[in-house]
Parts: sequence; C-alpha cells; structure tokens
Amino acid sequence: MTEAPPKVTLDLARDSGLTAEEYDRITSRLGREPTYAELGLFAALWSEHCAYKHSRAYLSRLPTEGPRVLQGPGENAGAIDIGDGWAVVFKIESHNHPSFIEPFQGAATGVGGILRDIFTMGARPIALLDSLRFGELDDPKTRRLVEGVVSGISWYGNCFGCPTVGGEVAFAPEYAGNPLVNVMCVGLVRADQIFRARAEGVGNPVFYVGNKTGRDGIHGATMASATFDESAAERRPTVQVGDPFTEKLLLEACLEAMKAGAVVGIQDMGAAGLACCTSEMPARAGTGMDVELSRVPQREVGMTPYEILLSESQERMLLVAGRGREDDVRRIFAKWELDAVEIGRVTAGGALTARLSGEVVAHVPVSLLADAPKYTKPTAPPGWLAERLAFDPLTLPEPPDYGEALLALCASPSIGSKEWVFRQYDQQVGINTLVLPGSDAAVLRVKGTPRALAVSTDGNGRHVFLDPRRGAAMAVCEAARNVSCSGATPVGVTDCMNFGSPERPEIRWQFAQAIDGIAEACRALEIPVVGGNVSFYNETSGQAILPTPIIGVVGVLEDAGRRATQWFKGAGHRVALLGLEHASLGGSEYLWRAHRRLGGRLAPLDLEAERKVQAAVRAAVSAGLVTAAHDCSEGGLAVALAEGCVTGREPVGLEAALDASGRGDHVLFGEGPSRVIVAVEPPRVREFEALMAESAIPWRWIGTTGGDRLVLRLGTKTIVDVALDRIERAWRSGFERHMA
Amino acid sequence: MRFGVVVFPGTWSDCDFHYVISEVLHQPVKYVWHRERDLDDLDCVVLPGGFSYGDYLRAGAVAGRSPVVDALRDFVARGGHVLGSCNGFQILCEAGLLPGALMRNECLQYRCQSTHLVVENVETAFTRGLRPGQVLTMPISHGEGKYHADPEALRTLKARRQIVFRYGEADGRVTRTANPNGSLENIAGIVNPEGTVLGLMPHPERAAEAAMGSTDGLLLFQSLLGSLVEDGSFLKR
Amino acid sequence: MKFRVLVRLKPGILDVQGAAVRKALAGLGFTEVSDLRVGKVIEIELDTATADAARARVGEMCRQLLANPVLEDYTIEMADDLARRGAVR
Amino acid sequence: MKFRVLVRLKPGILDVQGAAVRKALAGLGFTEVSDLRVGKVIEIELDTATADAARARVGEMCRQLLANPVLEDYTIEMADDLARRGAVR
Ligand SMILES: Nc1ncnc2c1ncn2[C@@H]1O[C@H](COP(=O)(O)OP(=O)(O)O)[C@@H](O)[C@H]1O
Ligand SMILES: [Mg+2]
Repeated sequence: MTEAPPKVTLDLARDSGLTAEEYDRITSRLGREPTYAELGLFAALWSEHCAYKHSRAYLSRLPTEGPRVLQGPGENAGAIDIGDGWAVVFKIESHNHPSFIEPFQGAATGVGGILRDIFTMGARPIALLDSLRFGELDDPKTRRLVEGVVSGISWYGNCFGCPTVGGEVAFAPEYAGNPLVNVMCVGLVRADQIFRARAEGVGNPVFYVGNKTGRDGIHGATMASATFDESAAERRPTVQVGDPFTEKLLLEACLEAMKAGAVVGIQDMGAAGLACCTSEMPARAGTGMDVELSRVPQREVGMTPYEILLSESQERMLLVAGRGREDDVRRIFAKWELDAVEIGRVTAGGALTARLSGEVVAHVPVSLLADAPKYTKPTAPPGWLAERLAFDPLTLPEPPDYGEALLALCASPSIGSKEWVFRQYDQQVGINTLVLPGSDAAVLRVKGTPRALAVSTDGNGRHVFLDPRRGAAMAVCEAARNVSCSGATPVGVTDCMNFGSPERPEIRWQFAQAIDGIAEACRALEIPVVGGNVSFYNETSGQAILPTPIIGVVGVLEDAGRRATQWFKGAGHRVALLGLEHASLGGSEYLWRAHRRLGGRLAPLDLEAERKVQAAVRAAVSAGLVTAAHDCSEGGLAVALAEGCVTGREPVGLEAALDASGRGDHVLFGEGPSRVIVAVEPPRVREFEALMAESAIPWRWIGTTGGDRLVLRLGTKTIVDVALDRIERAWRSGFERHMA
Repeated sequence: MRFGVVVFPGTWSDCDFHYVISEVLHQPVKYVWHRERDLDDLDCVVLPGGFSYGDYLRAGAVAGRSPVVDALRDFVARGGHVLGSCNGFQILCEAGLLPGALMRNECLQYRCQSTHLVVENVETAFTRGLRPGQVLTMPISHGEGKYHADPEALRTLKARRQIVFRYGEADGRVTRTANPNGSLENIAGIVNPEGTVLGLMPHPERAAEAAMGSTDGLLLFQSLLGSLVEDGSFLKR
Repeated sequence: MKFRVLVRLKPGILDVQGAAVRKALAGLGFTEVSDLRVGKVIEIELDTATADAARARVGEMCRQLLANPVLEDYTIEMADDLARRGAVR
Repeated sequence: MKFRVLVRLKPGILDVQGAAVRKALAGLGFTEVSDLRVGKVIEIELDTATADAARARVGEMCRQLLANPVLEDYTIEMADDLARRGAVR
C-alpha cells in the first residue's frame, strides 16, 4: 500500500534543511547513505529547533550551578530544592510560529507542551505564566490574534486544571508579523522523586502512552520535499490540535505509574516526536533502543515510518518501564482510559533501531543523532545601532501637561490592566494562589510547609534592542526584583530567547550579547539558570522582531504569611523610593507612546546595587515593615506610583515629591533598574529607617498616601495633580478598550 | 459526617474539596471514582469542579450519565446530601437531579473572578446557618455558567423556594452589572425541593481559608454539619 | 450507514454566539444577514443492518446524550438524502 | 433566503470532540458507532435578490469568518433543498 520511499540524495537532504557539510558528516560517520527514514531523523534532530546548533556554544556561558540546584539544563525541565524535601520544577517555552498560523490551537498546544515538560519530571504542575507580544492593537488582525491566543491558553490551562497566575502582554509594531507566545510552567515534586528522560536498563520495555499518532505537525521544513506528491502534501495538516482532557488523564496516569515505581525514565514527545524521544533518551543513558513502529497507536491509515517517527501529535509520551512492571503500566493507563503500548526495548550498543513489521527502516547510533554540529559564526553589531544610541530623548519637547501625559501612559495597552486577559484564566485551582495576577509577582503556597513560591516573567524588547547585553541583564533583574518585592528570595531562572534569524551576524550578535547579559546578572544575583528555550527565526520578510529574552524567575518565601503586594493599603502610610535614581527615556514606553521614537541609551545598571536593593526589600517585607512594595518598570516612577494608587481593591491617593534635578519627563517616565517603592505605616517608620541604614542602599522618603488624587512635585513645583478615578479609568481601559 | 468527593476523568477541584474537608473542617472524606455505585457509607457527596470528560460535548453531559451520578438518585432518596459546585452543578442539571441547564457565559468567554452571592433561602441543609440577604464572597471560574430554565420551570423554582443564591453587589443589591455570566435572574445556585441537593457555580472550596481571601465557603459546610447533627439522622452511624 | 444530527438551540432561547457572529459579519460588510443561528452538527457512521433500525438508534443517542432537552432541538438526516450536494474545497 | 453552512474539521485533523462523544456513546451501549465527527452548523437568513448572488455572499462569509481555513472545510446548502425533513421535537 505504501509506495517505496524516495531515494536519498544531497538535494533531498538540502530540501529537508540540512547543509551539504552536514550531509557529508552524516554519510561519512554512517559509512553509507542514510535511508529515507534516517534522513528524516537527522533533518529533525539536527534542526535548529532540536539541536540548538547556533546557540549551544553561547548557552554554555550561563551559570547553571548552585547549592539548591537538583537538575540543571538538559532535561525536560530544571529543578531546585526548596526545603522540607520539596523541589520546584519549572521551564519556559515558546510557541510563536504555531500561534501565528493558528492562534487558538497554537497557543493551546504551547501550554500543553510545557505542562508535559513539567510532569514528565514527576512534578504536579501548580502554575502557568504567559508572556505575550503582539503588534499594535489598532490593527484588527492583531486583536483577533490576541483573542485567539488568550482563549487558546485559557481553554487548555483551564480544562487541564492548572492555574495561570501571571505573565505579561506588551505591544510594539515589530511583533506584528511575528507575535510571541511564551509559556512558563511551575510544578512541585518530592526532591527524591524526580524523574528523568533517560532510557536506563538494557532490556527494559519501552511504552508509548497517550493520544494516537496522526500526521499532525510533521516538520514543515522536512516536508517541503520535491518528491512528495503535491496532493498528498495538501492533505497533510501541519497544525497540531490540543486535547487538554487527554493531557489531564496523561498527567494523572503518569504520576500514578511513577508513584507505583513502574517508571524508569520518561520523555514528552514534543518537537520531532518519537524520533526525538527514541534517540535522546538512550543517548542520555548511553544505551540504545529497538522499536517496532507498526505497534505505535495510529489515528490515520497508511502512515509511513517517516511520518510515524516525525509526527508531532500532542499529548503523547515515551516511557521506559522497569522490566516486570509491564502489567502495572498497562493497568494504570487503562484506568485512565489511555493507550499504553509496548513498542520496543532498551538495548545495548548505542543504536536506535526502528522497524516496520520487523523490517529495519532506520539503524543509527544515537550518539550521532544527538551530536549535531555546533556553530559559532562571526557576530557583528547592527549598522543602525550607533544612530539609535546617539539619539537624545531630551532634544524632544516636554509634554505640555504632565498630568495628561501620565494618563496617556497609564492608558497605553502595554501598561494598562491586563484583567481582560487573566480573568479568562483560572487563577486558583489547587487553592495555592495567595497573590493572584495583578501584583508584581504571583505567590503560591506550598501546602504542608510554611513556605510559598513567588513567580514572575519579564522582558523588554526595546531595551534589548538598544543594548542587548544590558537590556537582557535588566530583564533578569526585573523578574528577580518582582519576586523580591513579594518578599521572596529568587532561587532559579528559566529563559526564553526570542530572536530573528541566526543566519545573520547582527542577530547572532544580539543573541550572544543577551546571553552574556543574562549570565552576568544571574551571577551577580546568585540565581542559576536551570532551563530555557531558544526561538530563532522570529521574522517576517527579513524584518526581525525586537530581540526579546523573556526571563522567568522563581523565588521562595520562607514564611508564606510574610509577603507584600504592590498596591497601597490605606491613607497615612509613608512612601519611600529605594535604589539608585538612574533612569533614562532611552527605549522607554513614554518615548514610544508620546513620540513614536525608539532610541537613546539605557540607564546604567549596577548589579551590586541591584542585589542590595532586592535584599533590602526582602528584609523589609519579611520583617513586616512595609504594607506595599512595587517595582518600577515600564512607564517609570510616575506609572509605578500611579499603579500603587489604583491597582488595589480600593484606590488610595498619594502626594510625593520627586528628584528636582532632572527634566520632568525624564524623572517621571524614565525607566531604569534597581528602583522599588514601598509604603510604611507610621509606627514602623523608625524600624524601617534602621533597616535601610543597615542595608546601605540609597533611599529616601518621597511622600505620604491619602486623599483621592495623585499629586507629584518636582521640588516645590506641582507637575501632576490628577484625580484617582481618572487614573483608574485610564489604567483599567488602556488595554480593554481595544478589545470590546 | 462522612464526605465523598467524586472524581471523573477531567475533574480538578477534587483535591481542593478533599483538602478543605479534611484539613480545614477535619471531617472524614474519601475520593469516589466515577464508576462507583456504592455510596452507602457516605452522608454527603461532593461533585467538584473541572472539565469532566473534557466537557467536549456540553459541560457535564457525559458525567451526568455516569454510574456514580445514577447512584445519586437513590442516595438522595435515602436522605443523602449532594453538593455540586461548578462542573458539579452542570452535572446535576444534565442528570436531571436539578432543573434547568447551564449555557455558555453571555460574554462568550471564560470568567475567573470574585463574586458576591446574596443568600435567598436559608431553609436548606446548606444554608441553615445563614441569614436571608446575607452576602457571601466566593470566586467563580467557568465558561458555561449561565443558568437557564424555561418560564414554567422558573415559576416552579420560585414557588418552591429553590433559588438559593443570586449574584449581587457587595451591598446585597441584585443588579445586572453584578451578573458575571448572564444567568437568568442572576441565579448562582439552586436546590432540589427538599433542600438536600445544592448546585452552585461558585467555588466554596476556594473560599474556605483566610489566606485565600474569604472563608464564606465554609459556611455552607458548617450549615450542613450543624443541620445534620441537629436532625440526628446521621449521629447514630 | 451515515447520519447527520443537527443540534440547535430551541426557538426562543437567545443564541448569543449567533448574535456575535452576525455582528462580526456586519462589521465585515455583510449587512444583509437578517438572522443567524449557530448549532452543532454530529456526523455518525454506524454498523447497523437496516436504515430504520439505524435511525431509531440515532434517535436514542440524541435523547440520551447528544441533545439537552432543556435547551436544544435536534434533526436527524440520512447521508443519502444529502448525497447530491458537494463539499466546497 | 435561507442557507445552512456546515463547518467541519479537515480530514486528518484530530477531532477531540468527536472522539469524546464516540467514547461516551460507547459507554452508554452505543457500540455500533464506527465513526463520529462534530462540527458546527450555521443557519443564515439573508436579504439578497437572487439565489446565486446570495450563495456567493455566503461563500465569502465562510472564507472571511465562518470557517478557519487552517483547520476547517465548509459546505453551503440552501434551505429549500432541506425543506422536506422535519425537526424532531
Ligand atoms: N498574559 C498575562 N497572563 C496572566 N497575567 C498577566 C498577563 N499579563 C500581565 N499579567 C499580570 O498583570 C500584572 C501586571 O503585569 P505587568 O504590568 O507586566 O507587571 P510588571 O511590570 O510588574 O512585570 C502582573 O501581576 C502580571 O502577572
Ligand atoms: Mg513589576
């Protein structure tokens, strides 16, 4: 019924995305031409997506070790010890391209993929966060994308039963042709019960579990082969469809099988599906695998070995069981009404052998499949950079009315409330969420312990565009600062590197610089990177997105009861600004919203100062000295203060005097790292002052809460005096008014 | 008092109810698998939230025809109590254990938010400890929570005082703006005529500890515990 | 044997989704739409000896599961009735 | 003029709804179902002079909004074709 596979040639190899050198390397290492199915394996496993060819060399610069690290990069997700025998498992992943093609399913399957990465480690997912970037909302196409992506995330996460507790949404024209959908998942596991994606134990049975295999998502690049008959290709959908219900069953079945002690190793069939699992799992364990493809549960008739190996159907896993535990695996999966089929065995000798009805269709050393070439090609800063940096925002006129300028900024869709988004997400299932979306970081308790976790994702493409190194370091600082503002100590980082095509030297430069920036910041703040994801080729017709590393930080609160949120709690509280008052309009939201300019220099970043400010905030929160702590990010100090006033349940006014030495727009709207505002009740003022003195950080009182207006002064001059209800209205409608 | 929390494939509030009943209320509780028919050793069965069977056809449709739900008919006839929250409410309606149906939210989107519930009937096993007009704070989290009943059914509901909770403002006014999903007359929860089967869209288990922002959800359980002890029927076991 | 079941909201029940689609169409310039309702179509293939028996079974499926009698009506069609109409794309 | 648009997942695309309904039916004893797919039906009434013009407009609506070309196929039927089949209940 199936026709003979096409003959493998260099042209075919090229069509499937391999270079002549790579193909050469394959034939010489194999000592022969690969079969068609083998070519498929190489094309997929040596693709940028699976092999990190252009990024591996740089990623090794990231600090990945620390006393709490239980699992660094290289597994499905990273793991950090949080005490009392518990570990937190987390990772972030992108689903940018699929979400552009089909926003709802693309985003949904992105959630599905990252959830599986977490529960294959043996962890129960407890939280999701989503970082989204889109073009400007005045384009109806963008609005439809936003709707589709948000409802896709909502559908999958809600139906599966994992709360979505945080994230970000930002808008800039550079993302119009290539939106970003990054999803982070956090899970909990007993520290001594972490599972790994290793095919240990020669002779152990290999099980295929979960949904059936269809022709979904067979790699676009490898599919564009001239020898495919046109109409057949037409029939082959590349869009994956999510099935959160099956995923939920898969979660329960996997955790139950693990608990029963039947599981040796397990991996999610994500990108490059079965091909990836059957080579990576033995490669990590120094074993081989022999699998019979005809046993793979299939949804469609007449699938070829190539298709079975490369299908990216969702909600599937490859599980290596202990010998003799076959019936336990079958029983547990049957209970959850899922397929669990033994398709092969772990072998000695280090080869992947794939058969179709006994006949060998692929036989390759897994070490070769796992050993894709690494490239470190020359990098070069983009030619346009100098001009962008030379631009001085202070050559632009000041706004005629600072109150109006602040209102306009609060109404920017990137700054305004994202309630429209997160009210579509279940935020509480699991009853752990102590701080819901809407504050700097979400906080989740760890039941059975006094502790809680705080999580945040951050990234600012404009900053990274102007200065990839400092911008990326600032993203780490911001995510960590958000976590510190809740009172938690940052303990681990995951990063999602969204960039343009690595085939261009300037993109490689942005990438390399950003990695260096992340590495520096993580070293200074002593937080290891335990996992991440690289997404290249985010461009449309040669127009790359803003380089956007999204940083996810997880922190630990030793006492869940000692935590802070960002909004002011009542009148009469003294408000202080902690940290260096270095800010810049370069790359700021204000510069873009008010003047449609992207240029200038970023504020300086002093990592030591950053570390100290964060430590001081944490100390103040854990001593119960502050009633609110809020990080200053997009929109600068004025927006942070306005948010302190209006983002809580009851608005609270404020009168504050700011640094009079700079121009108003610079002081109010300039962006920079290491700044936090806190509120202190009068009886605690002394203690707070003593603590700050001890912390040896720059800080000062700037005002007092109360009333129903936000009043800001530069020296003695009042430059903002606006009613809170106007600010609140602007902030609440900033995003939502576009989505009606 | 012995509680059973039903688990369907796709249920996710099961663990939360279990936690609240055992850790907060300190009552005996066990999970009940959806294929189970034997409910003899239970006093109250909880149908929790989630997406039973993915809710891919209609919310609660498949679960409404499952063995355990079938067994609930006898259980209720024998005087057992049933609390269905969120998906549990949808299941009770689909099974015909409560009248009416739950449709897609009028906004056509999922809604997760805090709501205020105005207590209308305090003569049910679950509300006996409350005051008429009392306002409870409890979150919702659903995509299909718009209650519907035809005019005849609505008349019957009212005549038998089966409407227990309506969505309202913090001050107890029942207004259009307080209605998060377009529910008929702001209906958030109803009971059977005997007051022993309660279905509500909000999540009492998410409002059972101060750390979660409200403890009003506990009031339903406390009413139940109080009322059952008072009436004596469960003390003997 | 192939059947098609159409499940629709009963007349008199507000079809919010239909109204939203109609509004979206109007926004795209399709102002001539005077009414629009959205329902479900369930296509069932089954191995049953006679058409009558099969139709009766499908009716049973509708009553037991496919439609919610509080909200929905249903229609059962046999695929042969529909043969002459060709699919677009 | 009345039209009926049937929107279905393309062949080969996982129909999670269909699979779930089929399983549920089997659980209720309807084991004879060999295939089941779930789609949408959109019933449209519109004020357009000629049937051909109307059909063309409905086709346009499908392409622009009603069907998702990445995942779905659609069929357009005119209501007159369907007149003889009566609704159940
Ligand atoms: N896509 C999203 N999903 C969930 N929560 C979000 C999303 N976008 C923003 N939020 C939440 O809204 C709040 C404000 O977000 P943002 O303005 O990005 O905060 P910050 O500047 O402190 O990082 C945060 O609590 C954040 O988690
Ligand atoms: Mg922040």
